[in-house]
Amino acid sequence: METVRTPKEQQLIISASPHIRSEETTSRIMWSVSAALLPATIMAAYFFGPKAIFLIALTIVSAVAAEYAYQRAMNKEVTVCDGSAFLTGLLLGLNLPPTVPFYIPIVGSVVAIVLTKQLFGGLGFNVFNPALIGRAFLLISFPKLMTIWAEPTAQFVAMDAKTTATPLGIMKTEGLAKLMEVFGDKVSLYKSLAVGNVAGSLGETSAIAVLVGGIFLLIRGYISWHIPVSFLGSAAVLAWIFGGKGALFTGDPIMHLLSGGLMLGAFFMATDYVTSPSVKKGQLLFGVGCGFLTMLIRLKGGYPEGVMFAILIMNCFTPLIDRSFKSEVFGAVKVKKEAAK
Amino acid sequence: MTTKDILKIVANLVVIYLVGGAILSYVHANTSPIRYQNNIIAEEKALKLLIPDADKIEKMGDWEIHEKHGKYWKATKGEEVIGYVVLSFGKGYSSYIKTLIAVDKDFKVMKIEILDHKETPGLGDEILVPAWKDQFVGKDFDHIKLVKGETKEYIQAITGVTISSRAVTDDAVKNGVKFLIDTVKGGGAAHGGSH
Amino acid sequence: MAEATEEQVSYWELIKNGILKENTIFRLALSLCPAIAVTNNVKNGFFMGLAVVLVQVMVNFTISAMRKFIHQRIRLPIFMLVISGWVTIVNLVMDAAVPDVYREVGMYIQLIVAFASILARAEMFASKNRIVPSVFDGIGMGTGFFIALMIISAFRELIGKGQLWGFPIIDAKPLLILILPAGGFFAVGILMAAFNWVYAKYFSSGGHSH
Amino acid sequence: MDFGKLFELVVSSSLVNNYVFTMFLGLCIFFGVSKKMETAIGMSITFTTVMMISAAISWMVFKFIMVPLNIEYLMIIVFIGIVAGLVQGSDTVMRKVAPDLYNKLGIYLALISTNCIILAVPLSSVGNKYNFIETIAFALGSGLGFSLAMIIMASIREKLELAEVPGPFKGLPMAFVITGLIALAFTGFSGLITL
Repeated sequence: METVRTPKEQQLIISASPHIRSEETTSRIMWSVSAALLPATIMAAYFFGPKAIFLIALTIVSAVAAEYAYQRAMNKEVTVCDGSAFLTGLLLGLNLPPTVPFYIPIVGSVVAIVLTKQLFGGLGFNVFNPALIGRAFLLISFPKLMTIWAEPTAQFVAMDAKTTATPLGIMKTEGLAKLMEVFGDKVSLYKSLAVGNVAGSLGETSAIAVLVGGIFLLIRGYISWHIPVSFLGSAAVLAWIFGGKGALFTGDPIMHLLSGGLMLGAFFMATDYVTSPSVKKGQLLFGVGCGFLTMLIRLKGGYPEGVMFAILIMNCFTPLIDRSFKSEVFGAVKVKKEAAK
Repeated sequence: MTTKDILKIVANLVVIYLVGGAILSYVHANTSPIRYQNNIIAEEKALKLLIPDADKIEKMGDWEIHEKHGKYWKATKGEEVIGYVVLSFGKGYSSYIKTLIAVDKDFKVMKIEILDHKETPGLGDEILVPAWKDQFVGKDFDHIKLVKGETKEYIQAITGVTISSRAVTDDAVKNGVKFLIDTVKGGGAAHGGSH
Repeated sequence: MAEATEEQVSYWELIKNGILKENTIFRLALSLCPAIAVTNNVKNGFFMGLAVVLVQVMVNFTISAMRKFIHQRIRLPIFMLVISGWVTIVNLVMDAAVPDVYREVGMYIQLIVAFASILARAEMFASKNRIVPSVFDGIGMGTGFFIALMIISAFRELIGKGQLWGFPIIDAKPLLILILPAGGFFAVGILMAAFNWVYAKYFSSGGHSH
Repeated sequence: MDFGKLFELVVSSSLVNNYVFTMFLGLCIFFGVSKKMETAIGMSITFTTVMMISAAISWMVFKFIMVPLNIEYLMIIVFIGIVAGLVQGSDTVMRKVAPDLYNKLGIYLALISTNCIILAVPLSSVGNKYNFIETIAFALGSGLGFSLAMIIMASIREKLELAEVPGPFKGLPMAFVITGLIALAFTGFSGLITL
C-alpha cells in the first residue's frame, strides 16, 4: 500500500489546489472509478437491452462534448481527457430510467457539466455532485418522463418492456404487503434486488454489481471506508428502527439497503472527492447525514427514493463540515493524521 | 430641540395621520364591498357551474375536515331539492386539495371541481384534467374508491400521481359525500365532524 | 448619483438611469424577492411590476411634496408611514380589481413595504428634489423594475411552460423547473449575468462612470 | 398543546417551506450578509431573536387591538411600525445594557427592518389563523430556516473565493445559481409535511 496514495492525500491535492502535479492522479482516479462501474453497466445492458447502452453512451458523449465546447468557448485549457466528464456522464446515464427519450440525457449532461461544474470554475471547485444535480434537474423538469420505469426483461433482444413501479415506489404508495404480493416472499425479493431483476434506474438495480465495483475501489484505496460504511450503516439502523409499520424495530434493513440507488450513491456518489468532506471525522458525519436524510425521505417524504436528494443536501453542508473540522485541528492536521494511521 | 422643532414634529404627525387616515379609510370603504362581492360572486359562479339546473343554491352550514373550514349547500329547482354541494379537502402530496363536490338527491356524484391545490406542477396537477374528474360522475359512495389499472366501476389512479389522485378520491370526495349522507340524510346537526 | 440631482439632467436621463444604470434588480440587486417569487408567469409579473411602479411614483410624489414640511428628525419613520400607506392602498385596490391575480401575488404586494429600493429613492432623491423630477425618477426606477420583471417572467413562462400570459407559444416539452423555485434562481442568475455582459459591452463606456 | 403539530410547524417553516429556498423572501439580506461566515452567524442570532419577539407582539396587537377595532386592513402599517419600533427599541436598550453585545450584533439590527421575512411571518401567521404558541413556533422555524440558509451560503461562498468564475457571473449572478442549486437539493424535503 505504500506506493498507492491514500485517498486523504489525493483529496487534499484536488480540492485545495488543482495543480498540474495532480492532473495525472486525477485522471487515474476518474478512469479507475469509471472502470469500477463496469459491472453495473453490464448488468444495465443485460436487463434493459440496447436502449440502455444507447442512453449511457449518449449521456457520456454529450457530457464530454459539453465540457469540450465550454472550455473552447471560454478559451480555457481543454481537460476532457482527465476522465471527469466521462465519469459524470456515465454516472448520470446509470441514474436514468430506461425509458427516457433521447433529449433527456443531453439536457441532463449540459446541466451537470456547465451549471454545476464549469460555472464554479471547473473540477475541484464544484460544490454539488454534477451527475446528481443533472438527475435532480431532470426529475423536476420532466417529472413524468423521469418516473416511467420499465420492467427488466433479462433478455438482450427484448423490446417494448412493460412499465411498472419500482420496489420503493410500491412501498411508498401501496405498502409492504403489495410488494410481497408481487415478489412472493422475502428471499425472492432480496434475490431480485441483489441481482437487479427489478424496475429502477439503469445502473442502480443490481446491488451486487455496484457492490463489486465499490469493493474494488475500497481495496485499491481510491475511496476510504468512512462514507460508505457510515452511510449504509446509519440507513440500515434507521430502516430497522423506523421502517416497520406501527411498531419500532420491525423494519427491514436488508430490503432498504438493496433497493433504489443506495449502493450506487454510497460507493460512487457520496464519496466524490470534491463534494464530500476531506477530514475523516467529517466524512463520518457526512455519511450519517446522508443515511439519515435518505431514510427520512423514503419513510416520511414525498419521494419514494431519497438517496439523490440526501447526498445533494449533504453536499450543501460539505464546506461547513470541512470548515469546522479543519479549524478545530488547524496547524495540527499533519500530526493528527500520522497519529490516526 | 427647540419648541419650534417640537411643534413642527407634532404638526407633521397630526397632518400625516389625518390625511393618511382619511385617504386610507376612503379607499377601504370603497373597495371592501367590492372585495366582499368578488368572493361571493366567485363562490356562486363555482356552485352554479356544478349544478346548472338549480335555480337556487343556499348554504346549509359549515363543517370541518383536516382542521379546514368546509361548507355545504342545498340546491333546489322550484320547490324540489335536486342535490347538494359540499366543500371538502383532501390531504395531498404537498397541500390540501380544495374540492367542491356536487351530488344529486340520491347522493350520487354529479360533478367535482378542484378549486385550489399546490401539488407538483406537471405531475400532481393532472388531477385537474377533465377526463379524470369526469370519472366521478354517477358514482355512489361505495364506488368512490381509487384503484390502479383499468376500471370503469371505480376511479382509476393517474399513473405516477397516485398520492394526489388518492387525496382527491379517497379523502376529499369520499369524506365529503360521507359527511353529506350522515348529516343531510340523518337530518343531523349542522356541525358534523369527520372521521 | 450626484449628477442626477443637478438641474440640467433631463427627464429622459432620469428614466434611462432607472432602467439601465441603476436598474433595481439587475444592477443594484435590490427588491429581489418578488423578482423570483411572482415571475413564474407574465401576468403575475405584470401586475406586480405595475404595483411597484404605482407605489414608487406615488411615494416619490408625496415625499417630494412634503419635503419642506417634514422635520429632519422624524424623516425616516414618516417615509415608512407614507410607503406603507400607499402599499395598503394599492393592495386594497388590486384585491378588488384583479382578485384572481391578487390571490397569487397578494402576499408579495404587501411586502413591497420592505423594499429597500423604494425607501432609498425616497430618501436619496425625492426628499431633495422638486415634484416633477421626483415623479420622473419614480417612473424611471419603477419602469426599470417593471421591465426586469417582464424579462424574467417572460423567460420563465416561455421556457418553463411554453406559454406567454397563459397562451401557448411553443409546442415542445417545457423545462418545468423554470417555473419552480430552483429554476427561478437559475433564471435570475443567468439573466443577470447576461445583463452585466450586455451592459459592460455597450453601455459602460458611454461616458458614465461608476 | 399538541407538540407534534408544533414540531411539524418548526420543521415545515425551516426546511420544507424554507423562506429563502421556496418562498424567495429576505433575499437582499441573504445575499448581502452571506459573504462572510462571521456576519452570517451574527445576523442569524439577531434575526431569529427579533423575529420571534416581533411575531409575538404583532400577534397580540392584531388579536387584542385590531380585530376588536375592526381595522385589520391597516395591518401592513401596524406590523411595519411594530418591526421598526422594536428594532429601534432593542437598539437603544442593547446599547445601554449590553454594549459588548451591541458592538457585535448592533449593525445587523438596522438591516432587519428591510428584511421582508420579518414582515411576512406575522402576515402569514394572521393569514393562517395561527394561535399564539403556533405563531412563536412558526417564527422560530422561519428564523432557523433563514439562519441555516445564510450559514450554508456563507460557507459555500468562502470556498468559492478562489474559484475561477466566468466574468459576467462573478458576484451576485453566481450567488443566484448557487442558491438555485441549494433550492434544488432542498426540493427533497417537499412532501415531508403537509400543513
